Amino acid sequence: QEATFVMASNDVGAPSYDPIRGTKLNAATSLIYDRMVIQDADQSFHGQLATEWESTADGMAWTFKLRPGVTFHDGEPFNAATIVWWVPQFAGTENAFMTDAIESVEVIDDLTVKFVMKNPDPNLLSNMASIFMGIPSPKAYDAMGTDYGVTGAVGSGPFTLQSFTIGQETVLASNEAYAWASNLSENQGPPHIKTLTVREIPEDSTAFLELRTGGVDMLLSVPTDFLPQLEAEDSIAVGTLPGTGIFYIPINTTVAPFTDIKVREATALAVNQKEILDNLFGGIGSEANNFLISSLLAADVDPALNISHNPDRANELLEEAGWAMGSDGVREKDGTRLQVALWTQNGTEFKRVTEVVQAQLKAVGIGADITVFDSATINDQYRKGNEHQLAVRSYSWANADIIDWFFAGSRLGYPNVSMWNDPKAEVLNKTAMTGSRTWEERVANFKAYHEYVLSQFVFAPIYQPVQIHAYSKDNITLPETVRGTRLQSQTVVDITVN
Amino acid sequence: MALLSVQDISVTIGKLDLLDGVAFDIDSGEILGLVGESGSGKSLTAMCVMGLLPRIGGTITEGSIVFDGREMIGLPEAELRRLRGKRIALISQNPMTSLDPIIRIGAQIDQVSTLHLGLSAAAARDRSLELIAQLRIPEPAAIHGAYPHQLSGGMKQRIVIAMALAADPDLIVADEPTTALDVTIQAQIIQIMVELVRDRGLALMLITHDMGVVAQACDRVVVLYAGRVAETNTVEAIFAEPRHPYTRELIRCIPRLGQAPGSLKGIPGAVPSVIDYPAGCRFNPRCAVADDLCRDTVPALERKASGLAACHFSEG
Amino acid sequence: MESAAATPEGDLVTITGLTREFSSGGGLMTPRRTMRAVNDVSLRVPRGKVTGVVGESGCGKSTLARLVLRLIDATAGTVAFEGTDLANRSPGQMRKLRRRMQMVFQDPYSAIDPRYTIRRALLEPFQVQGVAQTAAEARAAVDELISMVGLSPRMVASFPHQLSGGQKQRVGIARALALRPSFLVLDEPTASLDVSIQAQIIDLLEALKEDLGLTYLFISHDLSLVRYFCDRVVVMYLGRAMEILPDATARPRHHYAHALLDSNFEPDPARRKVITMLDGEIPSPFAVIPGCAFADRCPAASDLCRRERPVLTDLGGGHMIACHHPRD
Amino acid sequence: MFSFFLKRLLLLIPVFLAVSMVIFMIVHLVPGDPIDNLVQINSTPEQKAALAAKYGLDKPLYQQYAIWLGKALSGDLGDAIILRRPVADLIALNLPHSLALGTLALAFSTLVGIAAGALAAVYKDSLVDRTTMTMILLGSTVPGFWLGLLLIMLFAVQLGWFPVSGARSWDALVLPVLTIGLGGVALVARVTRVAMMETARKDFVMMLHAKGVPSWQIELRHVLRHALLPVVTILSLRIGWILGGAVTVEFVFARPGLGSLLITSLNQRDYPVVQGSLLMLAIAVMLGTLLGDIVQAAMDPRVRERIK
Amino acid sequence: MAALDPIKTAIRSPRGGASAAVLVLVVACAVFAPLLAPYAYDIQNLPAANTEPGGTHWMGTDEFGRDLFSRIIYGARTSLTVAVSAISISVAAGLTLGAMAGYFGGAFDRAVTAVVDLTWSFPEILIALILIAIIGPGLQSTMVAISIAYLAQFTRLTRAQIMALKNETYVEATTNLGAGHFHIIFRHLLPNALTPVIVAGMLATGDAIILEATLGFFGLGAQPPTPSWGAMMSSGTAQIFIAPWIIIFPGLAIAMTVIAINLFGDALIEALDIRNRLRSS
Ligand SMILES: Nc1ncnc2c1ncn2[C@@H]1O[C@H](COP(=O)(O)OP(=O)(O)OP(=O)(O)O)[C@@H](O)[C@H]1O
Ligand SMILES: Nc1ncnc2c1ncn2[C@@H]1O[C@H](COP(=O)(O)OP(=O)(O)OP(=O)(O)O)[C@@H](O)[C@H]1O
Ligand SMILES: [Mg+2]
Ligand SMILES: [Mg+2]
Repeated sequence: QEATFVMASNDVGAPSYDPIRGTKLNAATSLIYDRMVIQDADQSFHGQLATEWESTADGMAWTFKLRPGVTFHDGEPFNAATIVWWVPQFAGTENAFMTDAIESVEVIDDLTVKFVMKNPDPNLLSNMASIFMGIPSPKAYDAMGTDYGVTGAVGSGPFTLQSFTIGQETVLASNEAYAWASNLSENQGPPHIKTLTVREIPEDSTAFLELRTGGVDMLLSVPTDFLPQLEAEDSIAVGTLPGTGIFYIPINTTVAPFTDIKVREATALAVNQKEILDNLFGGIGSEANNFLISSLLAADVDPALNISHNPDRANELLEEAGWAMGSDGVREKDGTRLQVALWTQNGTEFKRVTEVVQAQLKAVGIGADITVFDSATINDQYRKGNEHQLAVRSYSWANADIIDWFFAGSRLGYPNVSMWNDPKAEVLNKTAMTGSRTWEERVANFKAYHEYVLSQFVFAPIYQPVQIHAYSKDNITLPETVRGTRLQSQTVVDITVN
Repeated sequence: MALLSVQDISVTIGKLDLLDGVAFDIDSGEILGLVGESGSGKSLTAMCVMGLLPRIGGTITEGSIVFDGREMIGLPEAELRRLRGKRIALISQNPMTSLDPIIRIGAQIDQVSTLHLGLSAAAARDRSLELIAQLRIPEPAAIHGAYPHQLSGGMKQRIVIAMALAADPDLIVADEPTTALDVTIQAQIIQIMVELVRDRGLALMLITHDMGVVAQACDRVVVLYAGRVAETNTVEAIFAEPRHPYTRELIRCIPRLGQAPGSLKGIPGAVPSVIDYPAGCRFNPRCAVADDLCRDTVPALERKASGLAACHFSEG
Repeated sequence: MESAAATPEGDLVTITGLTREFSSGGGLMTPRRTMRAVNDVSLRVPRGKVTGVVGESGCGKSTLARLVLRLIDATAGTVAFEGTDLANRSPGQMRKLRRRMQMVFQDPYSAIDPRYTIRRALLEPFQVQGVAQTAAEARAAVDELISMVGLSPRMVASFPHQLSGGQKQRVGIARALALRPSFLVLDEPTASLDVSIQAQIIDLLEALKEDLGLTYLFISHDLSLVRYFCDRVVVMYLGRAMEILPDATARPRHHYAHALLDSNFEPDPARRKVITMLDGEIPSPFAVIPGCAFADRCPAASDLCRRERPVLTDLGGGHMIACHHPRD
Repeated sequence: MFSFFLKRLLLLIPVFLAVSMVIFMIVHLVPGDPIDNLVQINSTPEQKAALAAKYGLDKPLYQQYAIWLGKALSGDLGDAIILRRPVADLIALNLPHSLALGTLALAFSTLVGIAAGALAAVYKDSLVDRTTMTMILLGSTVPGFWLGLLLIMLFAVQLGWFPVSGARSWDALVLPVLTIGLGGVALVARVTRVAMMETARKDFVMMLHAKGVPSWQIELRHVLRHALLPVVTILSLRIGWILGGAVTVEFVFARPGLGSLLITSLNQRDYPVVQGSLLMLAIAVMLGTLLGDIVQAAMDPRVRERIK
Repeated sequence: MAALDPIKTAIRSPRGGASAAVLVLVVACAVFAPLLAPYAYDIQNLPAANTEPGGTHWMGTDEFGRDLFSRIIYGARTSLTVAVSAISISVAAGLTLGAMAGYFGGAFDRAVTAVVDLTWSFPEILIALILIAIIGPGLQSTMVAISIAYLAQFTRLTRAQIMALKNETYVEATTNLGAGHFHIIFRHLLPNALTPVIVAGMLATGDAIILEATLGFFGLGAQPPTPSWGAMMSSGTAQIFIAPWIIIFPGLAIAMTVIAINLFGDALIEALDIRNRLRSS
């Protein structure tokens, strides 16, 4: 009962399995750690280590009932004391924002905890479902110190960590004591796979060939390009999950010509989302018309504010802004050409989208020069603030607070690549981030914030991908439907080896 | 019958006709000098005799080379190999480069006797040590184990001679064996060689451009000029009454002790190069007595008194 | 010893105690070793005469030539040209002075830049010395030089590789003469040439000497050639002057000089002789020899020779010898 | 002779110092303040200062260098920033893979290259020569990433002889070794061929023929042996290539190795790792040339003489 | 002119002639790309993406429906420009450094030699990747990186040449005429050292084309939509299974050019008889 999976190529090189301090965690993390709650594709929450939860009406306190009988891989019990130890660990780490709103944790009884809030945070559950909220064994965590996650990792999840070779592979063994799967899984006991190797393969072609030759059993994530090949193979099955991210173009609002909102709007309208969807992604996934993935309620904005391809309007706007069409198809104004920098990062999908965008911009008279950076350099470059104009980027995040991350005035340069610092937006941001008491309120506030962001054309939406996984039908069997927002532990425990 | 008889051989390399009708004989116990200016074809002749001409891309187009009654031209390479080193040995021009620099001296001498005499390693070694001693090299055993770079030029040349003698050959071809050496060393080497050849009754073909060496060492002389034999005769005759104007001039060019200042005059003009050999006698442009006949007709190598000369004007 | 103080008026160049050391190694691969290529040589070069230097390969002849022309600097000792020490000349003065002293090299094949035509090579001296010439002057200069050495002016368009060795050596001589020097160092100018060509070149050099009133320092390893061509002969061995013969006919008294002369095969089959072979080899130039450098190979060597270095002493009439036991 | 190598080692010290200085400086040459590259997005100046102090970035450069070098010499290459473990451990993890891949690829290209070069030299200017050399040349014109994929498709996918990727078994080494090895074959073959042809022109080879030694013996025992000398020199200078040059191949075959460690950490701005692995490579390169010298000395008595 | 003779000789040999023809063709493509290419290199036609080679598109189309044949022709321009300019910079710098080190020797020489020896033994790809990390991506930086990566080679070669030439008799002869350093270096040493360095440069151009392709694999080098053979190959890897021609044709173009450069270089080396001098580094 052995199986080998390949993680997504952009998960390659994740340095540790430390959910508290880690900033990059790979897909195997969810197999080692359980979270309080997990989320299904429909954004609904399901208990994992918590069985029940409720918040007060003012949102200033949350009570969680913990699952009894849970033990960590090292035999330590999971209980209220664990949570009391766990939450403060985040302070001072890069992941601190996850628990920022929690003032303190109080023990009600051995299996009940209460979070006392600094301010209402309707997003707390969503945070609790994040992969960074996998709960480690306090004893192991304290004992290993900075080595934690590197030389060892102890959670309560369905698999125990056997070995971790960074950049290469992680070997996991089934946790035979496991009996606390969420209701997203059929198998409530230990996983069927007894030894699971999760490999890291940076080259997608290589990973595909591994699957084809049976060298591995499943690719947890496949670039859309490979879909035609995968579907052509009899022995390979392909599954998709709704996407968790968006491809978009942040527009640097502080650099001419994009200080002019008309030029920004024209740029956004020049992007032909359908063309990209159909031709680059074979129609898989969907057009993006605003900043949030469509499963989020805050994505449901006033249709008039959604941004979609409208070249006529784009041309009109540019004319209005004084940019007249030049002889070589690039517009001009006062002797300046409408030639802008278009940055992108290394990776087939990025480069492809960018090249098509370049052609689409050209169609309305905007010339763009592409520069391809590696993903580390590009962030350094954004930080400089005034060297970039347009860029093709993507994010993966299933929560509306991503708008805050990318557009808050406090994060100019990077991650606020749009360099957008608008007083009205700051007010809306504050309200959305800290001023909501309930989930509904939060949705409404974020929607308002989102709508304002859209109205200012500080970015151009492009595409909303889906998640694709592929596996060898001969070797393994997946459950009928794959539950959850991603292919994670709740599905893996159900996988059987043929 | 001469031990080696070279009969009218002509040699080409690529499109160049480098030798034209070269002929001479060598008997056992005889030292034959082959003289001529640089480029006259001395080394090529040696290559022909060694059967090594194909190695430098040359072919013998005419003539024959009879060694010990056997025609060498057309002999298969394997046969030639059995002759080479065993019955005909070579002493090359430059001792500095004639030895494999990364193999011990001894092994290089031993190689010949194991190969041709079928000696065991130990027997070959003994034989080599003996030869080294015969050549008056001190401490043969140490030299046997030394590498070429540890020896001086003169010693190396003696080692090359030892190598040539290792399989008891009948004919040794020595191509300018001393030009790379200092005068005092040169004298040693020539002397040693002459003694050895006389003692063993070998035939030696001694190639040189030094008329002094010829005068001191050779019995008979072949004078080459521009790929042809100008004259052959006994050494005494060559010096006393040269038949060919070139030989005459050549001897006149050697500075001698007590010669009057201002009396040394060269042969006017330059040695013609292969690509533009003149028609007729190849010496005609530099010859004081040349006439139209010399410019048109190639003089045949004819018997003139005790030797042969290729000149329209030399009287028989 | 010839001392600098005693320099007669007739000496163009006076060399005193000239020494040059070379070090090799001391890099990554080898230990540092020092040798004296020229060791305490004193010598006069009389005006209008040919002074010959002979010796076997590596005895320091070329090094001596370079030192005399200050192409390399001496470790010790002086070279005085027309009475002034060359070492005191500034680089600029030295460059000017080079017009007066030129050299003909041993190897005509590499003495001319293969990329230069003969014309360009012949004009280079003027160019280097900053002599301005019109096109016509340049042509005239080249024509004159080329005819002076007996070559056809048609040849000036050729590249060196199109010429024979003898022709190249003539070009080398023409080039050395371009700046009208008074002193010419000839470093084995015929060593790579055939005898028939060697004789031509020697003939030419003799003629030029007469016509232009040149002074020669003539270097060779061929004692019979040197004795034919030179007025005085210096015999060198391992960087030292062993004997100075005052005229070409003088009989060598030094054992080495004698052996050198004796090793020369006489071109006469009627006078065959058994050579008195020298034993042994030339010692390594790196070896430190306290006594006479020739002692190991000398038939007359005594303990004294090995212990104490004989100094060059005058036997009378300018015949000098560094030997404890000269031949009679 | 031993003292010679000791001396060689000592003489490498200044070179090593110069190189380590360059390597150290790389961090400061890369755009962006190293602290900015270290810190989290929303750090306060105090946090930055604390981090700078932790990594010693607040000290003057020469002090930083001295500290860094001092530690490096005692085997402490510091801790990786992103990868959060001792750089020495990371190198220890990757080096064996690089060594295995490198030595095997080296052995492959040496053996095949020498064989092919010798074949071409012996049959020089014949059809054998032309075909061999052109084929080898063809092999070296294919970029590594593409050659790797081609080999995977042929030997792993079509024939199924070897695993596609990974570093889990010995047979997984075959294709990467071939990929790198084939690239190196051309170099070795060319050097061998030319060196053999040059040696064949030497006087002593003619002398061997004159001694009546059979041709094959001359080619193999004498000519080839000489040709190996330049091959050794070239190869010893290639140690750097062998350990660090396999980047693309490591990516394609999803293998660990010093090259990809270096590039990944360079991309992640994980400077201690960059410095550590470069230093490692530099040391390997120096030891490689030293090793080359030793082999040269073993093969060539003239070299032995010079270094006595 | 005499300088052209070896080139003529090289062209006359069968392999030399064939490879010269290929090179002329490639250079012609680079120079006359706008005339030769049937389509513009950047006109996308997404619905026609990944079309197989055929009548309208001789080499098929790429993932954006751009004509591959036209891109190969324009790609010659980029690839050659990058390789040739990088190597030219490298050769020029190498000549200067090498000549100074070789002629003047001393501490400067030792320093140059140490650095050069060390960089020479590092893989070019690493040097280029590190340099690009330092100076940032883009075509220019790629060129600079490639040129620095190869600098050591030419410096070594020039230095070795100069060291050997320095001892030639004609140099001494010229010094003896009263010539200064400048005259010696520029009139005698460099002109004579040039040939092998230029031939080595030419051979390195082949390697530079491959290096550019490899940098393309890491997403560095020519920026889209500018076609370069290397970039085309690297973006083609993703299509390898459905549209292999996207990677095959540029691969062939690279292989053909590099082989031609090598064969012609070999023919030139033979014609110039400089094998030994090339080895001296
Ligand atoms: N492999 C070759 N290819 C073409 N020409 C050759 C070859 N070998 C020799 N020659 C030419 O043949 C002629 C005779 O050469 P050879 O070597 O026999 O002269 P040599 O008399 O030995 O001269 P030297 O005294 O210089 O050794 C020369 O003109 C030479 O250039
Ligand atoms: N630049 C140099 N560096 C080191 N050693 C040198 C140098 N020039 C000459 N020597 C050494 O000095 C000694 C004398 O050399 P020199 O060239 O003066 O001899 P030579 O008498 O001219 O010999 P040849 O007859 O061979 O030309 C030789 O041992 C030589 O190796
Ligand atoms: Mg010869
Ligand atoms: Mg000399």
